[in-house]
Amino acid sequence: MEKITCKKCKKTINENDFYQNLKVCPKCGFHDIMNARERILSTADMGSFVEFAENITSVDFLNFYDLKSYNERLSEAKQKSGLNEAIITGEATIKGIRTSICVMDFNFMGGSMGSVVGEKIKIAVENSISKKIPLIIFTASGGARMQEGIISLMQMAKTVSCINRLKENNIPYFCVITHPTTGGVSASFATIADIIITEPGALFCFAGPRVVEQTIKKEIPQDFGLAQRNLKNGQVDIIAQRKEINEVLALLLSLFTGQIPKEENKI
Amino acid sequence: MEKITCKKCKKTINENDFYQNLKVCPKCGFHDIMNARERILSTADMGSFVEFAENITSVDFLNFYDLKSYNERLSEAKQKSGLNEAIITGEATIKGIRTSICVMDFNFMGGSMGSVVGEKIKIAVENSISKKIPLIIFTASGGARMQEGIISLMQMAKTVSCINRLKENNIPYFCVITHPTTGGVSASFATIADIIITEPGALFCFAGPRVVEQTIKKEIPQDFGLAQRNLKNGQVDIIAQRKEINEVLALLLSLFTGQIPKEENKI
Amino acid sequence: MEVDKIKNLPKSFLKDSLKSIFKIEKLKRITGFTGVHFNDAEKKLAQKIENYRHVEREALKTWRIVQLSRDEKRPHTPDYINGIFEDFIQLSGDRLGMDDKSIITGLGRLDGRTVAVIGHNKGKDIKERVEFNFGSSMPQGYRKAMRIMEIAQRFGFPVITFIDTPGAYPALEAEDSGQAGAIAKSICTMFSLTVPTITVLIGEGGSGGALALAIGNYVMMLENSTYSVISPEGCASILWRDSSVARLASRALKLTSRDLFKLGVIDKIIYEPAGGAHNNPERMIRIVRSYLKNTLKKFCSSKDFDFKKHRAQKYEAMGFVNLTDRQKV
Amino acid sequence: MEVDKIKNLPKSFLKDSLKSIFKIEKLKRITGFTGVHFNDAEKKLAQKIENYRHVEREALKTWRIVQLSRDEKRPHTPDYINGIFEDFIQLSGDRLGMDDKSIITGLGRLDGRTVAVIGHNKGKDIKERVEFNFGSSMPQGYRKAMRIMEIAQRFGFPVITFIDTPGAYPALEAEDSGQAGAIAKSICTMFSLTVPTITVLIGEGGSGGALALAIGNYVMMLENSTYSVISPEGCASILWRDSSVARLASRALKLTSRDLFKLGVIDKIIYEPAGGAHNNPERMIRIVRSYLKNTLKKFCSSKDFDFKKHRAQKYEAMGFVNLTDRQKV
Ligand SMILES: [Zn+2]
Ligand SMILES: [Zn+2]
Repeated sequence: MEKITCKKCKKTINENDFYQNLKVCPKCGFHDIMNARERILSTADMGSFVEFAENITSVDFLNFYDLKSYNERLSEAKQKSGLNEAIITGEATIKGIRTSICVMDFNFMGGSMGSVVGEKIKIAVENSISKKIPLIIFTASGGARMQEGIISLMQMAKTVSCINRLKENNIPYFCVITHPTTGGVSASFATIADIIITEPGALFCFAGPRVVEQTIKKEIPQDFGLAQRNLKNGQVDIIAQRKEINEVLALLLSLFTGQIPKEENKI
Repeated sequence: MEKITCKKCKKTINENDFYQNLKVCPKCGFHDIMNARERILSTADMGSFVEFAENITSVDFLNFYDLKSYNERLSEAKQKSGLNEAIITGEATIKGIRTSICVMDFNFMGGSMGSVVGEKIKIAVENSISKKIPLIIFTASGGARMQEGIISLMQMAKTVSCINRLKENNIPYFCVITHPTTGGVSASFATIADIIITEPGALFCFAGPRVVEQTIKKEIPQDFGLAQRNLKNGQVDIIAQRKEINEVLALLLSLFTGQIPKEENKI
Repeated sequence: MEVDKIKNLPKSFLKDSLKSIFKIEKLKRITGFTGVHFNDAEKKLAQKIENYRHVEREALKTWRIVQLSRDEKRPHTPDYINGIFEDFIQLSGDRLGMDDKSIITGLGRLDGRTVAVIGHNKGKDIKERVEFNFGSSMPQGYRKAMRIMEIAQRFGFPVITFIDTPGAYPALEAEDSGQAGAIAKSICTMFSLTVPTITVLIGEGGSGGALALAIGNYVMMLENSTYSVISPEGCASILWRDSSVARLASRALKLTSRDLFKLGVIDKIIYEPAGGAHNNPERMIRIVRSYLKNTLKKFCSSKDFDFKKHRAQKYEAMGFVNLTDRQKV
Repeated sequence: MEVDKIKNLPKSFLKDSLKSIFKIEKLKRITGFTGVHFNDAEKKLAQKIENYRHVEREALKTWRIVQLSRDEKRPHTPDYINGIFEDFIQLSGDRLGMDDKSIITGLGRLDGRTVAVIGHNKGKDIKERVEFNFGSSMPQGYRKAMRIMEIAQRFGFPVITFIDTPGAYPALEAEDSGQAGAIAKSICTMFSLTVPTITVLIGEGGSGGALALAIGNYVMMLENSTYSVISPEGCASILWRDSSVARLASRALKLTSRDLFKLGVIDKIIYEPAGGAHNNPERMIRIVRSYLKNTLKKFCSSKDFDFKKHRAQKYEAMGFVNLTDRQKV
């Protein structure tokens, strides 16, 4: 059996146990980052996920380059993540209840939000409005995609506008915060969800810990931006272990839609 | 010329100066309590005030007595204040702009809110809704009128419901906080005004200083519940000296109604 | 002791009058046996003391209810939530800076219908009680409640509230973050809802802190719960200037379920198992569940009923005034 | 230095390349005078360095605008308010626990019409600037702004915002009271308004802290103001891992009024008096006043225009994507 080392407690664990435990260390409970496909697999009913607009891709419209050009970074990100962008968008059932679902992937340029993320969230929102089904978004993002300059900032406006329309249509919207969710994503669609669920250990804040430390010129508390502190500060509704998230989402979907979850659809 | 002593700075001042200065000490700026008729006189255009429901009076429906019976206290209060109840309600113009106006009077049983205060606020609200004119309330109250038991608590619900209807009709509602405004009045119609103006030195809080001191078991700050602290804590919009209040109200009436104030109506 | 002052119940009246009663009883017996008669002042005094004894008996009865309503062994909001709702999920936070645990909020199912649930939480042990300020809420608690009310409004969930608080928390930080405004806004939010609201007073209904969550289309009150504009102790200390006469104040305030029903402030008294809810919590919870279920069913089947207007009319009609002179405006 | 890596602009590229430029210039002259020729790699390098010089010139130009946009002598929100609106009355407080003075809110009159005014306030002297966090707002500031937006909405007042902030305040207490949510909710509130909204970027338009108040039906930008997803310094430090190349970052980010107009993010560039707004603040304010007046007049005369829908459509159309493969859903 393959052995791996937990990134947090450094203990040796069986790779199988680790993956069967949804990438959570069975010894210390550390929630390792899940990629978008893994998340879909662990959340949606088996075979129920239909992806939308998977081939929509980013354009280097500013001819942006820093140490690398934007195009180069995009190619690298595609290779690293196996995705076309930092978000997967589609529709699925969770315990038989239909929902639109978006999952961000931190492996794609740090889950940064550019035009494609904005557009794909819009597509998901419109799907929810037209079919009157809830929306679930799993966030994981370092913030806006600087390589798209001001247009990445405008994605905050764009996504909030979409969610605002969703809300006016009384469509339920749940957000699951995964590690890390900061900057432009936390300051736009993530924080205006009807219900906010967070994984333990997920950093969820606007300004990152280092920036804050530089501003206040002293050490920040160890739990800065973490789930327990966010709960205490009234910023999230529920802290859910990864293995509970499917249950929690099914329950919320059920309460908000009045549909009864079906157990047989569980993976 | 009559001489009086300022209640705060203890300096000797001419009575005439004191009254011409709207009962504000010309030496230290102390705002003495104004009774309801004085307030109407200093706020409304000369001769413009029409009182509503002045003869509506309280009933001792609980047969309440403590050291004195409720009926005795009511008689004493009528004598002391020259009013039938702790509030005057009517309609007036301020610089020519029509408005409903209510003024509470601390001399009538500490400005406590019982059924009559609730009913007279309802009358003012309905006047504003039917005529589409703003509502101004000057508060001064120790809270609910205990002698009416639970029914005095229900006046909080009653007045808030009225203000809620006023708001749904998009009628402007301004509240002027005068010393003191606490308890049931501060926790009902006073704090849900569109604009909250406070006189300097006015105590404006929910629980009084002594109660808070007993709870937290240490001395409370000197400025507890006072205008500057309330401004800093985001609880009020504007601190206005008594002599500015007429101007401020006229300006607000003008901005909210689009009517232009007429100077000739000034007293 | 002068007759005319008796009705004013001076500070040490209780003790003095008990002594007097003893004397008068003696006098009466003397009368009966000896034919000795008393003058008018003496008779008036005797009558007043009789009245006072009645007052005192009533006060004691009321005071026992006050004590029952505060009993830590009574079932509390979490017990009702666990026993009444299926699939309850607790929601947290005001999104502004705090999760005030002295108010529990969440969604659950009753009889197959999704409802929003809000209730004061006094805490189950001393640790929790200290943490939750013994059920006295911060403004942030009411702001959390309003957030859940808004969710209920948007998704059409009826709102069920459980009231059990000594009153809003009178602390400096509570005042600084706008206690008065939070209560007022919570009341206002409840009036703005178009969904039905149902309130159950399960223990202490303390003043504005209780009212903030208690604007119900239907308000039920457990037999031994109380609902008052001020605590008897507070009232005694302000009006009598003597907190030791809290019993007298409790009677005067008319704060029991029977009083409130008579006054039209509540719609229903829910009777408790013999001796009080704490004697059979399971049964108490089952009884409350059944009333909630029936009320909910009735409300949910009356689709065209204007719950918002109903609340406004109901609460705006409350009050007793001498209307003979009321001018029409 | 290897040709292939130049485009990646390594950490010390600026210094290195300036040295190289010197060498290449020499080489060129040598070519001209001596007929000595260079190989392809050398030619490519020369060309890249030429390009780089162009980049560096552009970066300098942009950087000057960045500096101008931050100039303390530029007119700030209070100057515009004083110079533009009659009968301005400042309103304070979020009603939740704070009045954040880094955002000014109030009502005033422009051309006889009542408008709601919201703007960042950097402070006029060092004392104020420290007190107002140099125009970096706390969540409470945005909550105050939302309160005034709601008043505007209820009474039909158009909303005019002035943007001038380095960004939202990145402090612990700001995070603890929900900075991210406050910004998101402020944006959301602006989208929910049915009254017209007009935004003027007058100085620094720093990231989410600027955007929170900048959802305009009509967005105007002073010639030398900036609007950016991140400060050039922050961008340089993250992407180049070297905050000293902020100038390069400022160019790359496309944060000037001209860039933003080309990108369709703003509707209008307002040109400044020669040398910048600070050279003639009175004139600058008069110019802004005139544009605001005209825009307001236009908006107020188009009664049937759906300002809310317009904002949604405008901002939801922003973005550049490769749509060839977009599936229909
Ligand atoms: Zn581990
Ligand atoms: Zn004085």
